[in-house]
Amino acid sequence: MLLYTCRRLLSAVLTVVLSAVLVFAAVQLLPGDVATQVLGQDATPEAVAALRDQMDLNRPAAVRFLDWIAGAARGDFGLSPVSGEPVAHTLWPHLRNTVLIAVSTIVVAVTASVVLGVLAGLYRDRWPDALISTLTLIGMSVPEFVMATLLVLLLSITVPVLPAVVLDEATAPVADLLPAVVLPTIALSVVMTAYIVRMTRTSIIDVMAGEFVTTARLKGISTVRLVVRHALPSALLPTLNVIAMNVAWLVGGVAVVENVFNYPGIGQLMLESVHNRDLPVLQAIAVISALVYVLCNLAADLGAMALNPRLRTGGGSKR
Amino acid sequence: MNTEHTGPLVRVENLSVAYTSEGADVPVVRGVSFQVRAGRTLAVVGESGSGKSTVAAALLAHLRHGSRVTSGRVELAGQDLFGLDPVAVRRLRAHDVALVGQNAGHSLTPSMRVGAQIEEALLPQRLPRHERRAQVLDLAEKVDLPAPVSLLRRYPHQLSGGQQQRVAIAMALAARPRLLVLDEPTTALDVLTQARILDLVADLSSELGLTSILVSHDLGVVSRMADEVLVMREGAVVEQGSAQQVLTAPEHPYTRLLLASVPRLEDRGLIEVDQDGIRAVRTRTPVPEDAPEVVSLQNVTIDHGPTRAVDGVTLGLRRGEVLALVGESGSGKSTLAWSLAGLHAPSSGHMRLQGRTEGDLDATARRRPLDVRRRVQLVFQNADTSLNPRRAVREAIRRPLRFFGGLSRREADGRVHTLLSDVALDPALSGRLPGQLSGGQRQRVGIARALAGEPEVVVADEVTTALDVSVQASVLGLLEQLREERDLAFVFISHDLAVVRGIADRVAVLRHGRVVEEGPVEAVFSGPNHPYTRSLIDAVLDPSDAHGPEPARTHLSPELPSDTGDDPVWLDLGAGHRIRRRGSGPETTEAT
Amino acid sequence: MSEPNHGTPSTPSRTAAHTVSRTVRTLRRSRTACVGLGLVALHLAVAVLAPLLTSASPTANVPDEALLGPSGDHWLGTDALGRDVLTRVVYGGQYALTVSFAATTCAIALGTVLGCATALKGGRLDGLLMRVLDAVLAIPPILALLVVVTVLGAGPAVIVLAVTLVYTPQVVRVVRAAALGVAPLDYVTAARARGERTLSILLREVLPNIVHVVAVEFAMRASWVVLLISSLSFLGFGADPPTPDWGLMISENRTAMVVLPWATLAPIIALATLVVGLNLSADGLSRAWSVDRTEEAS
Amino acid sequence: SRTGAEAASSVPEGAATGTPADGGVLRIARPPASQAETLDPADSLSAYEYLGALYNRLVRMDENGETVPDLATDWESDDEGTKWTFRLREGVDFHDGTRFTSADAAYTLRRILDPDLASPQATVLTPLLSPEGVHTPEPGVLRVELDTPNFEFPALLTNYHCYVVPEGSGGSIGESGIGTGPFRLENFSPGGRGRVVADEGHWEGRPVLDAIEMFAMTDIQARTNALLAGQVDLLSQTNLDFATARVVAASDNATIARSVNAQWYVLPMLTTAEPFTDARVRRAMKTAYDPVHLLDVALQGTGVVGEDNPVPPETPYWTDHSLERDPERARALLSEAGHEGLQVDLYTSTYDPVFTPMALAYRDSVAEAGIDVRVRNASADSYYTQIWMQRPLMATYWYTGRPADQLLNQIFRSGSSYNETAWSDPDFDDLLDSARSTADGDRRRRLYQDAQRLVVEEAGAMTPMFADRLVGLSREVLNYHESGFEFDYLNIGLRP
Ligand SMILES: Nc1ncnc2c1ncn2[C@@H]1O[C@H](COP(=O)(O)OP(=O)(O)OP(=O)(O)O)[C@@H](O)[C@H]1O
Ligand SMILES: Nc1ncnc2c1ncn2[C@@H]1O[C@H](COP(=O)(O)OP(=O)(O)OP(=O)(O)O)[C@@H](O)[C@H]1O
Ligand SMILES: [Mg+2]
Ligand SMILES: [Mg+2]
Repeated sequence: MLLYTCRRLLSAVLTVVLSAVLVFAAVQLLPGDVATQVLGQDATPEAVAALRDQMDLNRPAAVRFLDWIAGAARGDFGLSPVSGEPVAHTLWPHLRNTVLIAVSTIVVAVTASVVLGVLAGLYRDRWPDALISTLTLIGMSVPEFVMATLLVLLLSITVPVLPAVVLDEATAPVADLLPAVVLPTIALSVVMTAYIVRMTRTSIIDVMAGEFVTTARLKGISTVRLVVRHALPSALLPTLNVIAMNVAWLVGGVAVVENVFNYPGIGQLMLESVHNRDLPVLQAIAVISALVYVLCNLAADLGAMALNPRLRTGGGSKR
Repeated sequence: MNTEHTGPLVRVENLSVAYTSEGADVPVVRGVSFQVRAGRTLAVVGESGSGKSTVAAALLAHLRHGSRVTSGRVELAGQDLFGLDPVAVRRLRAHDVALVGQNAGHSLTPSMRVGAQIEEALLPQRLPRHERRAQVLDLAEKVDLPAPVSLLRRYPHQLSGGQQQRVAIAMALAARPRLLVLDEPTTALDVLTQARILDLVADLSSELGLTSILVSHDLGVVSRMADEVLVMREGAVVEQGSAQQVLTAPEHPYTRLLLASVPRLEDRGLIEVDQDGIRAVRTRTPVPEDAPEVVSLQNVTIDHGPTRAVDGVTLGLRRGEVLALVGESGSGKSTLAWSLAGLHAPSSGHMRLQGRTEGDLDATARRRPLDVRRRVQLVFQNADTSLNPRRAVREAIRRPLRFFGGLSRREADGRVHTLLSDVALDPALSGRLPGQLSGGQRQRVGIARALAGEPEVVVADEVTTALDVSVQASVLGLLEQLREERDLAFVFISHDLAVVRGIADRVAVLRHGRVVEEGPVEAVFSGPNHPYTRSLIDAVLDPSDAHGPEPARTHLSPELPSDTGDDPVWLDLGAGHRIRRRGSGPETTEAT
Repeated sequence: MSEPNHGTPSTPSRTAAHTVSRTVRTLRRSRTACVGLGLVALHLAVAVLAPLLTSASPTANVPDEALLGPSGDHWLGTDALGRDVLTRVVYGGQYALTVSFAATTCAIALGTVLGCATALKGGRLDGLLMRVLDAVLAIPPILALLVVVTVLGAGPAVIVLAVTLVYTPQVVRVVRAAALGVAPLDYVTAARARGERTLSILLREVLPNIVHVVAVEFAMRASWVVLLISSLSFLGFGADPPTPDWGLMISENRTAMVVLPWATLAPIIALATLVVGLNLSADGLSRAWSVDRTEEAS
Repeated sequence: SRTGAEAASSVPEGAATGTPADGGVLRIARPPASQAETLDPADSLSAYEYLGALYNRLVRMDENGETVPDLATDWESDDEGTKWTFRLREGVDFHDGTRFTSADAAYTLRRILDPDLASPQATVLTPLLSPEGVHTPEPGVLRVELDTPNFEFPALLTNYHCYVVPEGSGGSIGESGIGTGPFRLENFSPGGRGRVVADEGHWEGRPVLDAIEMFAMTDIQARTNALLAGQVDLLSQTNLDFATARVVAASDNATIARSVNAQWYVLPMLTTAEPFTDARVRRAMKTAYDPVHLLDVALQGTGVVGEDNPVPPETPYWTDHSLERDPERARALLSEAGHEGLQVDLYTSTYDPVFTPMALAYRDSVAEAGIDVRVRNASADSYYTQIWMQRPLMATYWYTGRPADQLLNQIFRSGSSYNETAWSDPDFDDLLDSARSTADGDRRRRLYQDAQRLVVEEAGAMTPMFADRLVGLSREVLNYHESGFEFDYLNIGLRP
């Protein structure tokens, strides 16, 4: 058990490092020289050379990578050539803001989808199921940018109750950002809920048809108890991974939505950095996202362990 | 519930159940009627799919998703179960009827401690917590769970199959039901555990005065437990009556066929059953004295990572001989079979294929020469998974023909037809997919596929376990016939000793990966025996035995003769019959 | 001794044809699958027959007819450049379908080969490949896409490549899991005991038994690819104007949604129905093929 | 049905005027130029919207294109047009309290000329002026001695790079924003938000507003949504496309102010890149298209035809010279140059909503001459760094409101940093030189017109149209007057 956790952690670290290598390599392929980018069209060749030197661009990539990863491990992602500031200065506020959306989305989406999924599974093939399935199908089929645009039209312009865009900067206090979190959260939750609901529904149906649930039902216990104590832990097992995948998806999915709402999050920073060729920022974002992905999967595994005593107590299985 | 009810406790009248498929009703149970008086045990028997479980569940007012009652009623103490509202149904299940399912491993919630699951069944009685706990402990002791306090805190997967089944029984008893429904409560267990569980159920029933309905396809179990028997076929009742009468003087031909097909310990050969259910024992042709050895195993040890599955086994197999490997679950039978087939290399010892050309069997299949691979073939237990569901019968058999024999497609197709007739299948079936065949037919295809390579040795791992008795009898007959015609050597793995007695020439008993006894089938079954072998033989239930708490033993074994040999490990009784001495291995007895 | 014959159908001459006909039968019975496949087929038909369905050009600018509401000539009105909205929506399917079909096919094909191979080979190769794929999966797809598109410049071929790159690892995971489910089954064991080569086992035994997984994955994946490609177009990394692409149309016209609702709504509806169609097909297929034993085995 | 031309009338002509409330805060949404933008007026990355609020120039250009006083009250030159004397306004203080003198003006000019700063305005001024030529005979007088005569010199100082900064402030002006303008800087972050507040002691009197807040938003849709949702009052540097303008005009919150001929659109051909190195190809590209079609498609008639001449029609130096549209001639020219069936990529972006429609209309229009144009969409954020002056053919625009001399020198003269087509023609450069040094107004105009003819016939820029700028603003905003890059910061206000 402890051994398992250790091995799991080690492999997680390895994955992050490996994706860092991939990102670093890919980013080296981006066209357009950062130095010229920063200095502009009129830069003299000497100035460009000087800046390249200052940015360490003349050293071999492998050396730069090692330096960089060593720094990254300490939370130091180097200097952004575009703003001239440490990458961490821009990164953390944006990350914080995205976490704000992400956490509220996860809370809303996971609760909603588990409840709806269970309802749909329990009322299988009856009207609540049909309704929920139809809604989730629509949720899955409308791209998030459309959802976001429609929400703005509806809740900001037609009935102005919520802000259409965020005017604040990345460093604004959380309290100021809160009203602006609502619409992105709804837009993202709809999409995310749709996927999780379907998974939960299927797995609830599977589990409810299983022998142990039937046995429990035949003990004469109440439906709520049946679902919560007997069915849910097993039904949530396959759902956990879907949730983890979706959380990882959030990091990317959020880019489009943040763009629509002018929300100063990691997604917007990512788009901006791609355009500006702000490679250190891009690398930092990629590594952070990889970390989030790995952590999500780790959390899913731990969650699975909590739900499944077979994993928790180790061994004992009789094939 | 109305307690002053008189008359039979259970009354099922003209019950029909159907499920809807493609818009049409498919009947599962057709017009079943029966009654059970309080305190009695009714057994429902019949082949797989005959609707036994459906009837059993109906007694708890439960139907599978998609099915419904098309006619008739089910009454418990005068109350129509399918007329109850959901609250009353819950009360019924909480107080009056309880079910013990077939596979306790699947019927316990994996994420809850077993104690909590038993306790849950007590909830409707609204006892204070400490009293509930005390009762749970009480129940655990009643079902003979060892060290109940710590055991109740475990999760289902941390218990053995027998312990799981005991928990399930405790759970069913917790509600103090008037009716106990047991749906194949021992099918998934090995013989030894089965015997212990049946004893327990019988004791508890008489102690608590329970009425029970026992579903089983094992007539031995039925004869052991039931007062009355109900025989079902394709959803309808074909015969019903007292256990004594149905099991000893069956009226309906189907019941007779069913009974006759059950292999018995005292049969000295395979049985043949005709249309009317008259059984005849086929005389075995003995293996010639000078039959050459085809396979020899020397001190074979096989590990699965840290677990040692087979531990220093030495065995020999002669041409035309059937060597049976028996032993309880996990004793290493399959592991040995897989190594012989080249799927898992042994960690030490030698396995050799003898005959015209010799070959080492220590290597895995891909390293063996083609000829050696061809001469050893495997037949699988589960006919469901042993055939590729997307390839027709013809393709399944043609592949080894072309692979080993290098035949052209045309030639191979011709051979496929011969092989199908050899295993008594209509060659017209060659275009079918496995899903369109019955279990017995599929098993025959599996055998035909193994024969395609023209093997000398066939390793058959529990090939009849999953089949109904009548089908099992016919498949066994086929194996016997093939052995005679082709002079094949068989390694026959089974945990059913009655089957082994019928088909095998020699028996090797495995325990914890070691051979504890080995010898000619007659010698082993008549004793004297290793105590472990003895317990296996004693646990076999016979349908013709009279019903009673203690099964009658017609052949009590003589005690082990006193130690005369000079081999410190083996006690040699002559004629190849040898028994491992006590104390020379880990002889701990397992709690179930 | 004969065995009970469970009323099996008459022997079909060709199993493959039989499988197909059985699938068709199952699908026809499932309303979900019918609606889904119907929608996809409708989109295909409209895209292929676009030139016959409308005589207008999807790209010609007619300034005199800009910003018109729905009328007899222009059922869904015109956009700011005077192009007929309906015509553009009708032609829009061509881009969406070809690019996403190509991208999905590449991802699925590559993913299936890798997934099966790694599942069967196992061992160190499997460990290494899964680790690398995990690392690729850990990078947010949108970031990977943006990087590829900026490196190579936008264009249908680049988008196909980028989507393949991003989705292959996920396909590998799914296919590998399915193949791992098949690998321990006895018929695969039988093939191994015969000493068959891995490729032969893969093609004969494993692949035929996971085609349904692959097919469902294809439909599912295709719906995501359609959405992803529209997102890319929306962000300005997709089709170049004046290509009639739905994502691009939405992005071009969304500002004017209040005065010209159809110019935005029509591509949204087209996009959504295609995705719904693909999703329903995936559902229907998975239900039709989820080896439902009660029906298959007698 | 209504045609596009008719529909044009559905957009209001100008902003509402009236007596505004005292005070109030105006919120502006602006595109973030870059993370590197600064408040230094001389810099190439200056944040335009802030400049007019924070600074003054010596002279500025009024709505009729005339040069009028700002910090200089009057000015004169000698007969040769080389020695210019500016008399400066008295009693003007910078926001930090220091007094404005000729030393500050001289510092500003010398700074622009500093090659290290690489100010875009340097390329306009350096040919005629060196730092040594700037003199401060007394605090209220600035004297400038030009190297070559130029009778248009004051007009060149109306450019937004010529805002006056305090002496010696070069190192800090990018962040401090200290000037003499109507507003003082409160805070500013590059590519982010900022705020300026009314300067109570402003020499022209206190502005109407209390403060102006600026918010950066990349996405044009986001800016529009913010306006429609009432989160901002004005969209700066945002020319709305016609459809969006209608949406805005139709909303309860917002409306449109139309600024006539405020910008011209260009399809610059890079004359150093194949195939545009060949003058015949450039000529073919120009004769092949019909500007009227572009105007109709891209602007729905809210502008006038450009005829490949960027000097706005009806301004003092304008000439009506134009090329005849002739696809057959274009085809002939192309085959002469060996480029029959020419295929070119034309880059556009969503940076400005008119780019793509213009590109598409151009594509339509030249198809008849056998030219195959592929419109390629590039990202808005990096459009001006990756595409402009890099790709052979693209779409862009310029703000009007610059004097003809500045315009022609800055955009078409050999070697100028804003010469987006990299066109180099000694005859053209000579014409400009002689025009500048010509005292006689009529003669000077003729010389400038000759230069325009060369631009029309030979240069790489296709200028299909001048557009009215459709500015989105809140219905609450009063007295929005716009010219060139800036609007009237002093009088703009909110409805009482
Ligand atoms: N949804 C369904 N509802 C009810 N019956 C079904 C359904 N699907 C299939 N059946 C069929 O009902 C029949 C009766 O099943 P049942 O489980 O009662 O048989 P059984 O006698 O208990 O068999 P076994 O010995 O294998 O347990 C079977 O043929 C089964 O395939
Ligand atoms: N793949 C495996 N990995 C690890 N241990 C295994 C594996 N297969 C079998 N074992 C272990 O090896 C031992 C022998 O197993 P084997 O399957 O040979 O028993 P068996 O006699 O065939 O039992 P059964 O009657 O249940 O089929 C058991 O303890 C089992 O848990
Ligand atoms: Mg059953
Ligand atoms: Mg076994």
